[in-house]
Amino acid sequence: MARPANSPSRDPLQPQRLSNGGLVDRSRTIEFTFDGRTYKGHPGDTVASALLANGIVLAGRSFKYHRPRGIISAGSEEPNALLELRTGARREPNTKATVAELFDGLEATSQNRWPSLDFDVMSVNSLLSPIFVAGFYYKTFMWPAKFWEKLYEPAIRRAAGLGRAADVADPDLYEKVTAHTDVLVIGGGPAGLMAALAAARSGKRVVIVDEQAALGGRAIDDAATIDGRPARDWVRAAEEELAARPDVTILRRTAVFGTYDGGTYAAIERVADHLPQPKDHHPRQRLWRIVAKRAVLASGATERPIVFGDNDRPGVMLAGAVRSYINRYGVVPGDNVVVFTNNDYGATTVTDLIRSGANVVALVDSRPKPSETVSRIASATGIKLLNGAVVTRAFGKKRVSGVTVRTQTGAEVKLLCDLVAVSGGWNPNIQLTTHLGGKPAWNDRLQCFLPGALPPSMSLGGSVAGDFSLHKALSGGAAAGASAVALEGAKPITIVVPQAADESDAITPLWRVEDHAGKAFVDFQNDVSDKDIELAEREGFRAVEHLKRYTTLGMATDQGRTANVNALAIMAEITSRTIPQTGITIARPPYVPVALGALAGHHRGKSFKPTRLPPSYKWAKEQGGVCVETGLWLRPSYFPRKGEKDWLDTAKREVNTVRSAVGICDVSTLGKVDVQGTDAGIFLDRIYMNNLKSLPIGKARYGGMLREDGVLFDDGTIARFGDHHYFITTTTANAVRALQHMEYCSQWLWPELDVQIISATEQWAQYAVAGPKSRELLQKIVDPAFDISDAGFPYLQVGEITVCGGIKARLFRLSFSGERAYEIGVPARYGDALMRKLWEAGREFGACAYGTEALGVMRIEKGHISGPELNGNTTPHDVGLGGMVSKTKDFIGRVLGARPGMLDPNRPSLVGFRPVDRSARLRSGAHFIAQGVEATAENDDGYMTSVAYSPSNGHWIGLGFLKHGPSRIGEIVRAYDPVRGGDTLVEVVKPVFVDQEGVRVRG
Amino acid sequence: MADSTLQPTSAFSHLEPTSLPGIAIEPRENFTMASFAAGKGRLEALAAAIREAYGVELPRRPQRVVGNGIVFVWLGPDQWLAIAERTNNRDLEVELKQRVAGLASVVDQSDGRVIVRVSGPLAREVLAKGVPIDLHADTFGVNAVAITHASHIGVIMWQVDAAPTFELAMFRSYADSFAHWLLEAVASTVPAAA
Amino acid sequence: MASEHYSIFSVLREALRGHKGWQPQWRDAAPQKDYDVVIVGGGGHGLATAFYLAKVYGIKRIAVVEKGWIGGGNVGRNTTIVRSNYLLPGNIPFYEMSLKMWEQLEQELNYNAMVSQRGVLNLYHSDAQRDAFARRGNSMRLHGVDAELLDQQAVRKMVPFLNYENGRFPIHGGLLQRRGGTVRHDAVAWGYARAADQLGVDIIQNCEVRGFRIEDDKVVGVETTRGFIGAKKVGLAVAGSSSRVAAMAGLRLPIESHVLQAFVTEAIKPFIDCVVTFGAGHFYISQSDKGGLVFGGDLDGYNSYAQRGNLPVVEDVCEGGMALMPRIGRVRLLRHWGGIMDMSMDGSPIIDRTPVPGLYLNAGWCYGGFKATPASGLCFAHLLASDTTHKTAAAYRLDRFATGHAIDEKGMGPQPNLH
Amino acid sequence: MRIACPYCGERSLDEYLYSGDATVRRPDFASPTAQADFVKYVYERKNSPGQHRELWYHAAGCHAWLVVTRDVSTHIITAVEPAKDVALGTASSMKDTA
Repeated sequence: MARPANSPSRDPLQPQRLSNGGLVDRSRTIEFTFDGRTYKGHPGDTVASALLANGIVLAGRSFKYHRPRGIISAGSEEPNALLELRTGARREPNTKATVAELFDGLEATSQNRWPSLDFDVMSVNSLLSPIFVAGFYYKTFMWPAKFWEKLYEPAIRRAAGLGRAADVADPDLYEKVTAHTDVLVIGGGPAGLMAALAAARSGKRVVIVDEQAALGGRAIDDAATIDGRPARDWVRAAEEELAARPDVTILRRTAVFGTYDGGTYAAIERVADHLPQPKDHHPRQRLWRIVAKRAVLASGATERPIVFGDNDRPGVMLAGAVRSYINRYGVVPGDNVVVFTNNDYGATTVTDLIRSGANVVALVDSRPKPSETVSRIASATGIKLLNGAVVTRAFGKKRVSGVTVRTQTGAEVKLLCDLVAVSGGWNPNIQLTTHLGGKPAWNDRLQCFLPGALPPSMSLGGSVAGDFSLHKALSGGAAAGASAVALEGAKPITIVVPQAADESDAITPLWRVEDHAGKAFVDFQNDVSDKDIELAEREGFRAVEHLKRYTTLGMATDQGRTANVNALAIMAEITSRTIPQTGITIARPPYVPVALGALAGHHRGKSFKPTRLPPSYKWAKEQGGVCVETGLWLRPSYFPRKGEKDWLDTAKREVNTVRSAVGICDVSTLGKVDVQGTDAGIFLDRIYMNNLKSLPIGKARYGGMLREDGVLFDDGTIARFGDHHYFITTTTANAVRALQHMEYCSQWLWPELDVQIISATEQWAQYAVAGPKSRELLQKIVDPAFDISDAGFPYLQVGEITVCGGIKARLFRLSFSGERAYEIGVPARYGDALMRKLWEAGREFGACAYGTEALGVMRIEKGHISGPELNGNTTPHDVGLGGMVSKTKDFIGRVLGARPGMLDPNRPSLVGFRPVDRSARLRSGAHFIAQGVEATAENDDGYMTSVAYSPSNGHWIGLGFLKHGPSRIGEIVRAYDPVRGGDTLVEVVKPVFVDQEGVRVRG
Repeated sequence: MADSTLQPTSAFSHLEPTSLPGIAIEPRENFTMASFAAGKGRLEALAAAIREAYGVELPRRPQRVVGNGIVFVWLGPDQWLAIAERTNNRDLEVELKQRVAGLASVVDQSDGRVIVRVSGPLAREVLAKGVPIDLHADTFGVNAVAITHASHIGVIMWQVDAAPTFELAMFRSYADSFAHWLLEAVASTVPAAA
Repeated sequence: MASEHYSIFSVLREALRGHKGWQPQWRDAAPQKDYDVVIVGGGGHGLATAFYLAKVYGIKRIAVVEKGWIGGGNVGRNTTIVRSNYLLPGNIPFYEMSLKMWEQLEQELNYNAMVSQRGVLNLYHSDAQRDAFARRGNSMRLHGVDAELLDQQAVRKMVPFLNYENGRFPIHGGLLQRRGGTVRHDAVAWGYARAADQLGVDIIQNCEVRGFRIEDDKVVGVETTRGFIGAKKVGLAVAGSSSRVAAMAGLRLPIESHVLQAFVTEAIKPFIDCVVTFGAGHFYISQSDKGGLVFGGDLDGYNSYAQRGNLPVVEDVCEGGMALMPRIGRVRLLRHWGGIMDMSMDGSPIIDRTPVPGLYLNAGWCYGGFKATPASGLCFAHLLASDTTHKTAAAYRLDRFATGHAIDEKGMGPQPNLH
Repeated sequence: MRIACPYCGERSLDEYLYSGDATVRRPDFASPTAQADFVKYVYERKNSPGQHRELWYHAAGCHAWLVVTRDVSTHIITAVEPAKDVALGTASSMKDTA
């Protein structure tokens, strides 16, 4: 069809682009490709507006039936025009063409079609659509059972999904920002701008957020005037005023996607999506956590389609979107247009179309009588008006070529057209009001859901509140802004609401056209038709949640924004109930889909969690130490030397060196807590299972800490430095939890005690110096004033000393290795230097540095428990410390630790193991099975917790929990390890493998 | 320790004092710092002792005060951090133990935490990328203190002046991770930082 | 009651007549005066219990009363994972029985719930974690359950797109249960409902229990919004609301209600063919047959009856996801929601009699309830029918806390939010 | 969710750890019914919808243990008191009811 005469001029290179109008920058032309072909557009375009400018409507294929689909909307509610944007690592599936901004060189590809958008083999699915109805797969593919994984499911999965995720890591950066504000205004349309102005003028902090690149909302989507001038001039002035205020933040390209408790809102800013790639070091997107005392929701409304036959044909478009393309982008999406509406607002599209030179074939208004607005439009434009008429079916395949209209008399007429502008009314964008459980309320006059109970501190402005006219939006926004600041204690200010039209919001509901031919889609993306809803109803899925789940309605990337209310209305119609009786749909966050990268921000790759470095880290790396993750810490695990073939080789050498000479190990990661106060002793007695009252000043003692349920939770040493001054260590793994537990006890359980608990973990760089020559080595470090001879500083002695010429230090005669050993602590800034000093001083003694591997070997050789034994299920009795448990005092875990199940003699308890074949390797995680019985669950006697190759013994050794363990010393059992193919005979031994008498530790 | 053979080393392996348009960053380690917590029932006596020795009132809410070269930072209920330049081997643990003996538990923290100073008109914008609290001048302000976290790392922070200058103290072992985040946040904020 | 048999033939037959002949999948029953057994809770467990009561134990007069619509609770809000890769002897046989029942479920119910045994892979990131997984895997094998310990190379082969090079916590390997997988969660509720309905079970929707009628210290029925319904025995299967409902009978349970969030992304072409759990962060993921990535993480951490979570956990979970799978950075989160978890004090469930005669409890499922559905239904039915504990659920006693026999898989102690 | 620490001010959920019911008190270990008492104390919970008094720990803040009065059905918080004051009976809410 030809374009009508007297049309406004067009751009010869973009056939549907008007020469004037809209916000696009015609001074620059940029090129982009769609499915490999090059097109032109302008800055300010979305991909959708640029495609439309080039006469392209067909943008994708539907999910299930692969039906050709066109651009239907001009916003984030778009169900059809989903593209893959960019290529390679930046490939981005399912991007809405209606949201994506055009940039020079943009590459867009259609999805879910093969080999091409134009010719898609999978469109045969459409022929099978009588079978592929809602829920058909629940009834089939059941036999034979194993075919599901092998045959049916792979076939289904091949057809699944729309776009393809990139194959490699996302190269872009993301960041998160927290913002605090008095008033958050969600939406930068006329209501939002008024609210922001009202709040800002009263001096409050304001953040105003809009999803689009330009503020203005429907004021610039429609050809509106404010105060007698084009609305865009007023928008610009409002924007300038806001931008000039220091306490106003304007966030464009930003969508608030979630309402969370406590006035927290999450928003996503598309920082660089409109650029070929982000600027160096700058993020692609930014997650905003906005903490707002008050929020004004001015999120507008989304137009809904009317359900009629083949209403998914490309070229059937929402009427409001048609106006957006004309007024915001200067694009006429079609030349011969049928406008189909059930409301006055939709009818106004006629005016915009005529003004931009399109031929309006007819205005089809389902209402029997012309409203005042419609009559005015019809007489002003002279178009054909069909009242009481409905479009029953669209025809055409890849583009609509006409419609069948059933007139008021029931006659069917065919109208030729290339665009159908449809308006079924508007659904306020109430999603953010429902995230905290608020239930929407049906409004009969406006035929839509309005927000019900609002989240605390939220108010509404504009069409989200049902104020659809521009006048009402402006005044509603102003009132919402003013009330928000008033509630925040600001002086009420009077704000003059600018003049604008108070258009009619009259509507008569029409959800779907009865007796239509063809398929009538409700949810376009998921191919849910009105027939599917009927089927669901027939099968008993009448509840909204059932309907959604059974048909997948509303589950697609458009979140059902154009579908849900229509579906509900159709279900109501079928079941002869009202819409509110039928149910409501509650939206879950996010309001718009959000890239996972943005929700992760900085915290990915190596930055997933912070890394803690111990004081000797730098030195250890210089020495070639291999470091290993221990919680957040990176700890040296072994220090390989030339000629050593693996970690085991190295660990053996390190152990041998410690046992024969001396070794140095960084143990700074242990939790260290300073406990002071006149009741410190009483306090410690209550949190440890053993008696500490008798601990003399200058001494240390081992202590075990239980949970209240009697399970052994942590262990460490308690050193006493003064009458009211203790210094305790916890395991590395439990440092944080143990401190928390102690604070719980001191603040909540026994606040009457005078005790102060202060973490000192990081104050001290602490090194274990272990081995027969440890004292000699230390002698070279410790200032001569201090006697550290075995007599002067015996086992379990502690003292405050100085080292290296006056550096304050703490010395502890403790041993995890079983050798004569010390732990020496200096202020952490000297940690690196002390390590170097110890190393230098140790040379003459043949000292080595050792890491967590050798540390582990030696503690296993000594039978000391550690993480694998402290697994959260073991009691003091299980680990052989039952004798330490005090019977005389109250302490955490005392009472419940005495429950029968906790003292059951059948509980596996700690013993040692060595392989019968001394060359055999042991592995922890193996289970113990007595000889001569089957390896079954009934015969499972326990499990190996820790193993090591013991250089001192020349074979592997292990610790583990064995039923009746201590009474089975000498027995041979199987260490059964089927997941690693192991089945090793082991002898049960005492859990001490070196120096059973414990003489070496005393020197 | 002038005559010691041990030299202190920095916990930061890649953070140098940096000055860019709108923002300056400076790691600080050469200070003496001690925490002290009031003994039960000794709060007023402790406050009096501090008043007498340093001429300041111990803050009872998240604030800092400066007296006699010492910055007193609120650290939680009945707890404070005292920080001073480490000149002439000043050792606040030793000094405070004398001043508040019997009134408070004093613990040396000079090495437990390092401090990063962030200063300049862009400081708030940069910090907001990791620090979740409201740093607006009307809310936080000079001498305000907060114990919170930045990019998953616990920090104690306070505002020194209206430049604005902030100082953030974190456990020593986190120094490099913190610096890594901070430099990334600076780079994404300051146009010239690339 | 609907009796048609589902098959490709019935679908084809209906296709020819515009699908006009399908019957409701279950009747919307009205309450009768009394029943032999009333199950409170029309979720997966309640419906399964009713089905097995009728099918296996031959109980005739059974009602399931549901305050809203069936399947609207946690059976409709989970990450659809089924597995039996447990550590402790109290748990393994139960979850294994459940997995075996999943393997037969669709044929038994004549309903395709898309049980997909695509494998569940738990990653390990340290030697200690490997050994803990070995202990678990061996425990499973001793119980006759499949388990394989994979090294890094084998994991790479299976899921090549993880962050092997630049991870904060390197991936050393994984514990794989090939028989684990996913099930189309809603279909489970519908399938059980339809099958139970065919056996004569009354499924009574929009019927809220407001109290128990107790005579001579024994439960004789339930007071509901649709009147009194008499019952010889009443079984509670209302996970999420167990404490609230049990309180009507004067009981206080070792349970707290917590919120767990779940997440789904836009549909993308499938590339994740198994369930993967991150061992160094709170993150687990699979990809649905529609193409959405379905994932979850840790509990929000606080007691809650609101079906929603908060932003910090959303971020935490996505951080875990990006740390593990950096290629999903541009994939978009489509929806996240929260379910109420019946968090027991040791992280394991309760299937037992209560101190009130005639009242039986099925509760404390934490976030393991979905995978337990078939076995839970069977064991609860067994208990209701015979008054004896099913041997597979013998450890799930209510008095285990008093006797010191907690079943604490995670070793976190009596802190429900840490399980 | 945001909790107003009485010391630090309002902070986001991620600074806090929830730690259970604040209405139960640790029983006397020497009582003849101690074991049953401790079982109740450690394991049994009222766990009703509506208002709870619960313990929270300001882990990433001042390390104070707090008693938070919160509606678990709406997440709305109506009071936050230092646990120490509640335990000692010196919290403002305790005074009000005394």
